[in-house]
Amino acid sequence: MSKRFWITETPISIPEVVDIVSRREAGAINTFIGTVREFTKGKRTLYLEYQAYVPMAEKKLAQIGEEIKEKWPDAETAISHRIGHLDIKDIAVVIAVSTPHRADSYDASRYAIERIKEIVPIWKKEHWEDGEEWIGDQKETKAYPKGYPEESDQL
Amino acid sequence: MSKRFWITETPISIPEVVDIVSRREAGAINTFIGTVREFTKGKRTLYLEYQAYVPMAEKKLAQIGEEIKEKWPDAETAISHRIGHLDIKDIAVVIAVSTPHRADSYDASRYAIERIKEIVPIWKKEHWEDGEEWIGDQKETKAYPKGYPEESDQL
Amino acid sequence: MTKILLFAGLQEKTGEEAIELDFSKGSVKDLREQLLQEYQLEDFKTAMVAINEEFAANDRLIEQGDIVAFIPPVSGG
Amino acid sequence: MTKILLFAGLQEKTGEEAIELDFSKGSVKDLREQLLQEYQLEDFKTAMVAINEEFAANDRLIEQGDIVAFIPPVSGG
Repeated sequence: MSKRFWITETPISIPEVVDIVSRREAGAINTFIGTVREFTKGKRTLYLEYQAYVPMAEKKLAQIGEEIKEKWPDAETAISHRIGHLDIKDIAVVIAVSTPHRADSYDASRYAIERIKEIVPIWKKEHWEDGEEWIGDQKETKAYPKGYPEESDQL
Repeated sequence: MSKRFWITETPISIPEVVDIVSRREAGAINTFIGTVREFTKGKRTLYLEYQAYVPMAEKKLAQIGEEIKEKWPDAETAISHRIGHLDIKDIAVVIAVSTPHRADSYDASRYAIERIKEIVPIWKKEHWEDGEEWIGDQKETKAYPKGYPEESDQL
Repeated sequence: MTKILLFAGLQEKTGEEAIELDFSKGSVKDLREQLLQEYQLEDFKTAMVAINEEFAANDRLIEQGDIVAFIPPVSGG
Repeated sequence: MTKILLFAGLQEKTGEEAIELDFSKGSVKDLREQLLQEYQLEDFKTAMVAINEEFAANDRLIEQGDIVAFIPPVSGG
């Protein structure tokens, strides 16, 4: 796997993502693992279905890596996001950020997950006991005057 | 491995630590991986040697887990720290914290690494090209009026 | 003909993963209006639009051969 | 006899992983002074002390059978 930012239909290996950013200059690697949670606001999820506009999603993940490079020049980032059918506890996303010192690894990793939820064309469909729905995180929280998210829009 | 907080002389498996905190209630797992960095302030490290007061170190890691439980009641924590000879890039510590929502996983994980550097009896000896030294992170930065670190002393 | 990709809820509501549209020339805004008229789906007004895999503003002109995609509010992560 | 565990730099400077000391009764502070006199090592004044694997304040009395450890500034992580 030479890609550092990729969409996959198969389970994500955490060490595979971590290995990409592991290097002699790093003293810290922060990883964020997004997993499928059973209950959200008291509602029980049976499973999720993720869809992506794959080529654009991979470009946008890579863009997040570049944004991180601008903000934290010593950081190296790798991100993998899974699509398709995911059961409870399954891993949806793995972010790994390595930096020389630990504070930056936390900040950059946090930045990455917030940006994923904002600019990467990936959608999840919740399947509950009594129905299903495509979720749009931004729907209630964001408005885009220009019709699309600008870089300054991060949460 | 039924322990959630342990010292080991063998390489740490990241998935093993993550698996301990993975659960249906979690939507986020933050992991912090501390690795051996080659250069610190321009000085080249050849390798490190970690030593621990093992039974007390495991107790103090478990105490950090309890402190996290008090501050973030929905969090589950697992921590493994390696001792012995570590080469550049080797993993010294893996922290995994799972929470229902992502913000807490970052905050609790960050809390854990800061506390490790403060209260857990583990020491590293730097081996450079031109010498060696036991490092004491607190030496220049902390003073303990009571002779030991209190809970409110976290960085 | 302009190819328009649809995703998530928009794909489900239209029953189409992609639409081939006779859209001679115009802006993203013009395209939104044409689709809104044809499908009566508010989503064509509110979703973001990407051209050739980059987000595009409403005044952006759509060229021959452009790949247009409607991007409903995302929910990855 | 009281068993005292030493680690890291303190272990290296004394050449001992543990000391058996004839320390009849007293506080952590008293123990620090006795060791300081014996070894002339500032570390016995500055290091933290643990009794039975818990940090102990200077006024804590050391009992028969207690396991005492000197904990130099830590550097894990």
